[in-house]
Amino acid sequence: MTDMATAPAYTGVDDLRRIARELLEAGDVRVIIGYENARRGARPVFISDPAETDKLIFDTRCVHNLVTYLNPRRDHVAELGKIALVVKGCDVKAVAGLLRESQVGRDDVVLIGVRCGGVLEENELPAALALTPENVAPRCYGCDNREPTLTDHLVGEPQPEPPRPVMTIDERVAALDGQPMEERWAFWTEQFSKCVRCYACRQVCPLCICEQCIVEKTRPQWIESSAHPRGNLSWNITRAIHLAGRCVDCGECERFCPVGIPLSLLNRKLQHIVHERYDYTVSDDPENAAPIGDYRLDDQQEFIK
Amino acid sequence: MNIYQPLLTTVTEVVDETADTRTLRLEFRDEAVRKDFAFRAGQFGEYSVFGAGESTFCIASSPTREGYIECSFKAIGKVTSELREVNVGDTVGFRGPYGNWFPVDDWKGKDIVFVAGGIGLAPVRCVIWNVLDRRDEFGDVTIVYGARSVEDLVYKRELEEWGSRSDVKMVTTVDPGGDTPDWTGEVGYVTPVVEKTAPKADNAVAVVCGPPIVVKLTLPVLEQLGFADDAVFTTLENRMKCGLGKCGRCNIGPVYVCKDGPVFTAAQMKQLPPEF
Amino acid sequence: MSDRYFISDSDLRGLAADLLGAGTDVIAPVATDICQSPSAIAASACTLDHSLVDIDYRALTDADELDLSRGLPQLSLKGYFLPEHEALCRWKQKGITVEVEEVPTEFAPRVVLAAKACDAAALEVVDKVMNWDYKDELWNGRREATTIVNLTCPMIDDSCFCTAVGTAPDDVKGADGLLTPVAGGYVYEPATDKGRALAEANKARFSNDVEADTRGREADDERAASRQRVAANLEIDAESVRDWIDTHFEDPLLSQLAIRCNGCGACTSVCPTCHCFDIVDEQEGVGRGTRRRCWDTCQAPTFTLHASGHNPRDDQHVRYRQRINHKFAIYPLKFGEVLCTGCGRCTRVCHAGQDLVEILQAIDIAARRPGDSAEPEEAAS
Amino acid sequence: MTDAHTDFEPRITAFVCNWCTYTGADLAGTSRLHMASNVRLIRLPCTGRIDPLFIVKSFERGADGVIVSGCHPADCHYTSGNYHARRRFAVFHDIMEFIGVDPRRMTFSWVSASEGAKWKDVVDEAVRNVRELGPFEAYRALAPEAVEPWPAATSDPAGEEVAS
Repeated sequence: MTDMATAPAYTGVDDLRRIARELLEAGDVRVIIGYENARRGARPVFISDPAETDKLIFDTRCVHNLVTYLNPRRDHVAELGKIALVVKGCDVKAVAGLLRESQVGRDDVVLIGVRCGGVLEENELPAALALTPENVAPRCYGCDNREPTLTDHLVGEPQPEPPRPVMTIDERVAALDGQPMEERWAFWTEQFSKCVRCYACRQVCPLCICEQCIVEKTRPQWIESSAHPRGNLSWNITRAIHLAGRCVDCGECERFCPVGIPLSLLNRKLQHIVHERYDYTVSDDPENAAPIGDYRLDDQQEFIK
Repeated sequence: MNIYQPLLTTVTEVVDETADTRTLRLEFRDEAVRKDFAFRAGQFGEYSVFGAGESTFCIASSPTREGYIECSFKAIGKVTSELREVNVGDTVGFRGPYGNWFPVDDWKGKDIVFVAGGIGLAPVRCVIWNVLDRRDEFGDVTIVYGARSVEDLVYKRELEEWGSRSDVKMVTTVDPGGDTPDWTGEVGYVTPVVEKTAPKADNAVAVVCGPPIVVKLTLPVLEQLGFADDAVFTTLENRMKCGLGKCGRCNIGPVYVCKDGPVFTAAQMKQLPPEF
Repeated sequence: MSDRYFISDSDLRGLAADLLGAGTDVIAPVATDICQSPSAIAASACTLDHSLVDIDYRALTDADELDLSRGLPQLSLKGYFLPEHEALCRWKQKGITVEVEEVPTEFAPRVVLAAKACDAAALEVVDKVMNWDYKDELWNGRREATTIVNLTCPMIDDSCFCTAVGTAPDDVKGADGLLTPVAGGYVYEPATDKGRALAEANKARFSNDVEADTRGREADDERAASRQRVAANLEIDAESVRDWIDTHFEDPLLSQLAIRCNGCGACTSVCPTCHCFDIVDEQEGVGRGTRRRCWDTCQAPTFTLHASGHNPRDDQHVRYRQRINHKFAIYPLKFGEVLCTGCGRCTRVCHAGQDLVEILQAIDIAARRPGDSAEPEEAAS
Repeated sequence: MTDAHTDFEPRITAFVCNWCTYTGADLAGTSRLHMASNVRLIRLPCTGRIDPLFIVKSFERGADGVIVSGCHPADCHYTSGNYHARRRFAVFHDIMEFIGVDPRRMTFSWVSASEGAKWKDVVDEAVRNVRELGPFEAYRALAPEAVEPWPAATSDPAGEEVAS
């Protein structure tokens, strides 16, 4: 990273803290899930005491998609009571996904939106850095939800557009697509062979909401649970296609992957596929039906004999 | 042969206990193993169907009956469903015996009360036969067994046999519903029947097995009847994989059910953290 | 302290080359990264800028791959002793009967160079559970076949805390010898017969010329300095932590500390001491298959799920408590050792911010407040 | 390319819908149409029931190619199963290609109950394609152990090595 300038303070933080405090004081919600500054950088924080709302921060290190805590599988979070969630434009799309799939009710959660100008690739930094092409999360480039509409509150001033990363995800997908088939196979099987099957990708995904994941089904055992390349390929393909048209590109799966599998390339490719075939772009409009589970009589079928 | 490799057994008998519970009799394929295999009442093993995997149950036959072992299981999981498909002559893998046992030898001269619910009779059956095969070493034997319905009673032939013996007090209880109007045994949950049967606690031990709720409700009743905590025995079940104290999933706090159990006294149970 | 050798930079590489030449597997830190991977297209498709260079223990194919200049390997040495998956036996259907084939429990000798002390120490800790009653031949076979040489660790970052859990960056626990960097090379101190045999068998690479007042002192100073650096990160009283956890099973502090946890198993996968496993049957084509053991994680709900649907650990903070409990109370009570060597990987891979350093500090503070387990203060850092 | 694999008999799994393709395949048989014998048919109620994982599993277990076939659009016995399948397989087809699986190993077709001749063409073409591509060694190489080949297509299906 060449430019290590710190980012200017986020102007909406006071509003963020005030709204959070008011929500707790009024008893509208029982817990605020936002970001705090900790030993290793920014991280999620759960605040139920109005006096503690001053812990809340927002800056370029606030990478996490906190919508994952809304997931109905999180019993221990649900026990805390009604939640107010701090969300960026990208995160809100995941809330829309949960609404679309009837996993939460709109009244079950208060959304405190933050106007975001892009985030860093990593949160574990002592201070927020100004974004540069080298350090910006590549997914932020071309963000189409910088003025979220689904939120209950929206704080912060309009932010500048995130910088273009050294290489965009689209360019990387295109680079892969331009390679011969055998090269792509070699690339992906090598990547998947690193997988240790911790399922961090699934656990942090705000939209992996199945009561029982296919990988846990044993009758029959569809996906082998040993971390060998064969089982890993099945798992990674399945995870990806189960999110086709649902993935909101928050990048959490890739960020949490302890062995660095570039999952965002797969996710982005799937976004291209559903866009090209079904003209679908994931948005924060819960009424916009997801492409898988829907159909048109005249869908493309050039691959079918 | 490493510790995870199963011994091979051949299925020699299949008995349907209820609509979903089945007993298999298994004979070790290797003659030396068949001769030397020994276990004690309460121990368990890892039974496997090749291609499906391993599942944990107690050895349901008595150590006094040599040459074979038996297991009883309900077909509800991956392995048990496959195990239900095996026929006489098929191969089943077995690792064991593992875990501790009921200290039957320490009970000489004492009265013994058995309380079991549903398929929980399997581990108890092993002890019952162990005791009955050495009948004159023990005092009074009382068996209180309950199941949801007459249909759900397991080991029906043996229940009859025990019931007809003069040296065993056998009490069976079910909720007969309307389907079995000629039911002559007790009616209702097993716990009040234990209370009603009121075995005397003096110089006696009790063995309680069944679904967690049966164990949970019966222990206080036995305490009321005067049984000391260290005279009441039960077996705990937790999900297990290795059975050898390595794979790390069966522990309740510092207690490894596969090694420190599966047999525990009520006194030991009271020491366990509430996580089972 | 009795015998010390000097080995130069080039001789260390030469030693790796000699071993490889003799057909011995050499496992050592190697720079890995999708941008340097053998597949030609990786460079153009690399997305993870922040992980451009990573390091991992790999079997060397060439002595030049040995990379001692970087930080902590992504995964610990665990996988070389308890592989992510390994065959326990193989079976084949023959008509209605089945034949079972054994797997070997003897392994070819191999050498680990430049292991981190935390990773080697973890092996000795896990030895206990692998041998407390039944002996795990697969684990033991690999342990016996392996000579491990540590490299004194300069400390990775402020999430290192080996000194707080009974080991040290220059420890030889679980290892057979120790290299400590000095000017121009390393001081090598064997700790076991295996470690001495390595130096004896490769005499040409080692020299006995280690003067106590120069190179020897340099090595001693380096070791002491690195111990001091790590000790500044975290100091706890492991015994009172153990006793507190053991006696505060339902203390709300533990569930409060688990609140961010997503329940992914990343921490257990990267942990050098987490050894829990699953046993599964997998088919290889038709009528044939392998019984395998593979890594499992206590953070998954299915880990303890009964067939009946009952789950003794049905909530994420209960599963998190199990992990803390197993490491800092259950294992010490049962085996006399903390099931943690302070490598800090769990903290580094947890992007949700579950921070073991902070958690241990919080428990340590609670444990020092006698007879009280009320509202915990977040530990000051 | 073709010459290199003349000895190779591809193993192909076909997942077909009960109402159209299965009946169509039956018609091909009763019509005595001569076609390649490399295909093992698995009958399912509807293409909508066919999970992409079936295809992955087939490759795992040693298949060299897969056919998925069902009712033409507008003919689904359950009204819309094939429309759902069409989207699902379009996505699967594209992502598998991205991962580097030659799409010629995966044949998708609509074959109605009256199209015995089309079924023959689909099968022959699939077998020809896979024969050209050769055995799917790249997939089998992912296996931790060598994968036992299926019994040859011509052998007695009740061969004693086959698991029940």
